[in-house]
Amino acid sequence: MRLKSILNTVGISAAGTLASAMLIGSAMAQTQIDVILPMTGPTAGTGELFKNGVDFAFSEVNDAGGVHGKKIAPRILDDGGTTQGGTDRVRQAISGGAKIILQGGGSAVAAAISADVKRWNERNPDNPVLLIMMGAEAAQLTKKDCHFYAFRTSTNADMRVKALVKALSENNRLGTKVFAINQDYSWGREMDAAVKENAAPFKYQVVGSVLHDVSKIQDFSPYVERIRESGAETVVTGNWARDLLLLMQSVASANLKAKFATVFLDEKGNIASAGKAAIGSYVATPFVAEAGGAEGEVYLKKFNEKTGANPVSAGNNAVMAIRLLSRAIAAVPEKDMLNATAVALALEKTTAPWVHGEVSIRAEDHQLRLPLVVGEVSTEAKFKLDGTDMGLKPVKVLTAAETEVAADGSCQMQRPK
Amino acid sequence: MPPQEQSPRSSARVTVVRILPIALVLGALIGLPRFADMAFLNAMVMVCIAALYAMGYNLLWGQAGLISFGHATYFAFGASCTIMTMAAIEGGSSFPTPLLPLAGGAASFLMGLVAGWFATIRTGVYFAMITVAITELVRAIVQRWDSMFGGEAGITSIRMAWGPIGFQKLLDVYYFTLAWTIIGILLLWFLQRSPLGTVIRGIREQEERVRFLGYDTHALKTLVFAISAGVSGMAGGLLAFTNESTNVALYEGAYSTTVLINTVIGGAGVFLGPVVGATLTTLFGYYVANLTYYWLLYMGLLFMVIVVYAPRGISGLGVDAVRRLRSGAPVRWDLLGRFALGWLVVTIGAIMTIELIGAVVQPSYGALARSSGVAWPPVRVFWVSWSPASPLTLGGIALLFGLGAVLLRDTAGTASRNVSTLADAIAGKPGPGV
Amino acid sequence: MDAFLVALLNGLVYGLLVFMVSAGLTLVFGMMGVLNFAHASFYMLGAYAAFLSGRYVGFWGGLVVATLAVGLVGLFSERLLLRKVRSFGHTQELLLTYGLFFMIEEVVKLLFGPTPVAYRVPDELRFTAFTIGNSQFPFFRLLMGATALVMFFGTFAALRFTRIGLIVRAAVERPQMVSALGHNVPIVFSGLFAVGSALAGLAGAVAGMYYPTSPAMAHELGSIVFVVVVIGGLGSLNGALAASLLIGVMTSFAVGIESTFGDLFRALGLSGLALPGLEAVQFSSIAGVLPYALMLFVLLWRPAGFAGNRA
Amino acid sequence: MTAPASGQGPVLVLENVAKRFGPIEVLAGINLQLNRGEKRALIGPNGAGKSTLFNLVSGRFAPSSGVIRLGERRIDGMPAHQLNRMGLSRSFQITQVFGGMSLYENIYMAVMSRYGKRWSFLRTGRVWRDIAEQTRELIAYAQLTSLADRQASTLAYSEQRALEICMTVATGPDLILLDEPTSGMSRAEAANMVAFIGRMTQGRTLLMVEHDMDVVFGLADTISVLSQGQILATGTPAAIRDDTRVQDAYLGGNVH
Repeated sequence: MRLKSILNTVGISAAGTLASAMLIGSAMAQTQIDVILPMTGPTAGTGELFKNGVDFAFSEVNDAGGVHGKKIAPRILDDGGTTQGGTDRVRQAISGGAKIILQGGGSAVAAAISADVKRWNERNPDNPVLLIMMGAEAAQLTKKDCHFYAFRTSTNADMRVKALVKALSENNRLGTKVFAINQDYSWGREMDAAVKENAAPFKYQVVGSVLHDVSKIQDFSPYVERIRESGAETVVTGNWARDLLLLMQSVASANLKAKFATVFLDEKGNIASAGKAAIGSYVATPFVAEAGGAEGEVYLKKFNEKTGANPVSAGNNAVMAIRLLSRAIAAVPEKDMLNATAVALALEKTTAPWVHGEVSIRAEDHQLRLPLVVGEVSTEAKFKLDGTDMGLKPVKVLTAAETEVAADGSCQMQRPK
Repeated sequence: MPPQEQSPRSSARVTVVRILPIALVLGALIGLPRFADMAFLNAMVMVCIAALYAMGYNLLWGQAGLISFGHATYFAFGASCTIMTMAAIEGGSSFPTPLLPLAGGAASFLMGLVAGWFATIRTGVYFAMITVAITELVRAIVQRWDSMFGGEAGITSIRMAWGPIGFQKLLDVYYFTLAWTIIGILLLWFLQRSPLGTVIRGIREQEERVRFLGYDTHALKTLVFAISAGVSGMAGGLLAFTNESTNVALYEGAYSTTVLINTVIGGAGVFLGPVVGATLTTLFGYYVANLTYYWLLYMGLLFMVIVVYAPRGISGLGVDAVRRLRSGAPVRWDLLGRFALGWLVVTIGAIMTIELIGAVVQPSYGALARSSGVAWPPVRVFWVSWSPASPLTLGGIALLFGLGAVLLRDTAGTASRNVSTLADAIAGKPGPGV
Repeated sequence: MDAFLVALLNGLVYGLLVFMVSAGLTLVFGMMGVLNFAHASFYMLGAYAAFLSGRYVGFWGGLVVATLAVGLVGLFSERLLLRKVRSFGHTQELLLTYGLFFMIEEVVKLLFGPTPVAYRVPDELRFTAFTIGNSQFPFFRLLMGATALVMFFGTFAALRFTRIGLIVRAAVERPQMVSALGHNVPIVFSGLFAVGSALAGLAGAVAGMYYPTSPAMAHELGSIVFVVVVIGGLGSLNGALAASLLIGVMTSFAVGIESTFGDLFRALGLSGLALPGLEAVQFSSIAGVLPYALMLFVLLWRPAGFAGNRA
Repeated sequence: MTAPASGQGPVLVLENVAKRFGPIEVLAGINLQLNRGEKRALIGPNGAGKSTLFNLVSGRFAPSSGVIRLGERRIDGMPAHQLNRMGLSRSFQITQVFGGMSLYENIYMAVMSRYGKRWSFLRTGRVWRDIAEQTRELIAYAQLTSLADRQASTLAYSEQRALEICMTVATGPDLILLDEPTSGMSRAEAANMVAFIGRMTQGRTLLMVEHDMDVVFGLADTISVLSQGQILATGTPAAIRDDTRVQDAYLGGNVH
């Protein structure tokens, strides 16, 4: 009996060792498109959104026969949501032969990766690498820190705020008193500045602005009292995750009547966690199914079938990025399909279809032009989110031209000769 | 143990026994770039940095008996100051590039003098809490002081050539990092062997006695804290040098946690223990993270197993084993073999369980089930497709755990029995049941 | 005046929440000398347990189930793990709880994913308790505060008026003496650890409906409760209450301060010394780190904490 | 062995020293004087304040009022390391040696401090030869040479106590405080210890707290009796033995 069990164990362990060796071997195999996402760590929730978008978009490309007749199977690398992880993964990707890197997740990691790619390209002009940042919203990435091989397929604070206040003021829902509450780091500060900048054109008064510690505040009630005292009708916030949820909870529980204009409310789990507190809040987002008509419904359904999740928030930016990329690759000759310079030049000219209108890249600073939808959280929405009875009811669809904020000329990129 | 106490012959033998493995490892490290691709070379750079950081950290814990939960501050501050110096070099300063880590080390040393003076007023848990408080306060300031520390986008610079050395290739960076890591470790080694090192160990054992021997222990502990911070800062400086950028995320808790975990896994009680831990966990994180999303869970499990079953860490096990072999007592190979086999079986069972659960709870798994019409679509683990709900799979996992329990019954100790460690098995002590 | 009152009330309720989580920790710390890093993880487990069971047994039932379940988890953690490393000293115990903290978060991520789950205030509890000026004070915030107070008086009474309480108090003061008196200290330890964990579980079940129930929950409250225990003083329930309330009120008021570092430098006549780029930082933006500053101050000025008499 | 520093006047003086813990007055107006070379034992019933007095002198507490002088200098409230550098050394009731080090290293550390080498990173220069020599001489004088390489934690209890006395003497103090040096020892061991302490502290000033009367009468040349926070009597062993007040308060006439 004992001998038998020991033999058994030996067999299993030998198989296990072999299997793990194979596993490692295959992971080291060469791939040419790598996707760096935060699959673990504090921002793993965002990573999941991106992964859904990536999975869906590549299946879309491959189901249609691939690019130049080749199917694309990207490798997903986990950066753990840290800048060090990002830097390590870039080196792993380049070392593994990647020519095109897609990155999803926070601005800090994107900034690190973008700088790494820039330096690599400067030191290895014969072997450049292309980077597409699918979700980083920090302004500098397409301003001072822009470079030729870096593309950004998400919005930034200026665009989000402009879309929010434009849609709300044109529908007479903004009011004249606006309060800005944001996290005290670059993104929050950019939101804060954008709210102040748009005051004159959209005829509102900023009655208060607060920057608070990121992910440290346990109780937002004191801030809610400040909002109440200011008499604000609309509160604009770029907060995400718990800083957003706690803020909305505090406002709802204090029965404050101010409406919320937000950026990240539609990320997974938020509406479910906020519950009734979310009702009446606005969000400017790339996709609201109800606003897309039949096409929106089809996209929603297909996305759901592939990933088991709804296409929300940043997941859609991943789809846009990959649609643009696959078209750009298709536009270059097959021998150049992994030539970063050729693909980058093609990307600058590419447009891709999107549910609410076309998306394209602005050649000047490689910022995405995209339509945005401002939606209101409501129980009357046609498509529900997060397994709740709430969803996004469209207030207004803004075209790419309407959401665009002109480049300020701070991007000075060195173009290849 | 002053050197003159040993007879020349035994000390020569000790030297050979000690020097030989170190020389072999060094040779391997120097020759390594011939066989490594860029990713692996980068991994080894990270290993060096993590090793130096952990060694600096362990000066405080292993030597002075003080556990810091906020060492990231000194690591990060060293990195920040190094990148600022790099930027200055870029701007025309004549600071020699090869000495950059010293800039970080010196800055962190000074900061460590101040922080250490406060922290070492207390010991034990209170010391740990002060280190946490200082870290939080520094983090709060640094995060808001963008003009100085560059905010979360950070500061970037570029390595400037120095004389014939270009520092542009990762290869240069590897040798540079390796050299400084060895210098740092040698420094710590001499410190440990120095009279001061003896006093520091005395403080760990009987602080009051040391005071009554006329030593100002608070001042000494402040110095030790500052040296530890300085070495950590040097490691941070190497990171800044390698990445050519820093940002305020370095000041966050993750970097305090990693170094603690590295030290525990490697073993705080053996001089080079932290190096072992740093090597293992860095490579684990570097490669396994791309294979499974649950690598942090595996890391946590490893940490727990070490804490419970090998309190002196991996290097502690090694040292015990060597001591045991030297003493000439017989090794219980049967026990050891059973033990190893038992752990292997349990590990495989645990990996199977975690990977299967992890795959099944994904929303995309549900979508797959709906689209394929199969209630439990197969999941690939260990390169084999398993049907998660089939009796074969579940029975197999149960069998693994059952087998593991039988094999480890007498060696690992169960809930009701006293702890017995792997070291006991190596040492040939039978478990309570044998 | 209304604003002041509201800020005060908010601060007190938040302080009471912090106290709920710290109560068990301070007892365990006082008696066993272990600063249980995993305590806040038990708080998180409480929220998840209430979320899971609430579907079947309702909100109030969920509170009970969470308390009991987390108490059991605590009991097993003590008996199966903590006890094994006790002979290696407090450092090893601290490391073990540190590992537990790490593990519990990862296991919860494995099972429930990284994003928050839909555990929230039941609709029937969403009503206004009373109104101050323009501000309406919601009932469930009151409920959170009340739970904390019940917890405080209950624990206080149990410690003061029962035989077990006497032993526990004695053990906090002089652990070796109690075992010398023939009491089974290991069983008292296990029991106390289980009760401490159960209190954290209840706190999590109550607070989780207000705070997002996510794997990050433990992390968010974790260090604050250590701060409370250290400031309050070893093993002192009263000290923990005082420290919690102080921290709650202090943070609540700090948020309202609009002055900047620059103002401080100028007020001190040090405007020349003002560090560039730092003077525009508002004090309110660093409200989150005030507790740490307070802890540092207390540790250096009165090392044993508010109510502690043993360093 | 170097001879203790010579000087004039008393080594230790306590003037009107009082110590209160909250409302409780543990010591009330203690006056005490130790002359050079004197060996004084402090005795008294439990709770008389012996430990408190001891801790005041050795710097663990600061007195509530009064003055403590070591030689010419005031030492009340001074931190331990400074006290030691000024020539005061003490042993502990619960043995405090460095268990992880060899006996040699234990004493080496004490001698290092005496030579002022408290911050040394390097071991260069003549002074280190002197330190090693001093250490070996002291170990030889204490007749512990055979144990020099043994790790301290592996020594027998009485050997550890001997080591501690040796360390206490090794910093070259003017005044040695011994806190129950024979506690926990058998009668035979205690007798050996008395001889050992006598040899090690030859020519030095000694203040000790001790319960064992055999030890007290074996080591001390004068005795102070402490009762209820005050010095009841001071004198030679014979005088104390015959003092009826002491017998009433403490000895209960049971002295042989």
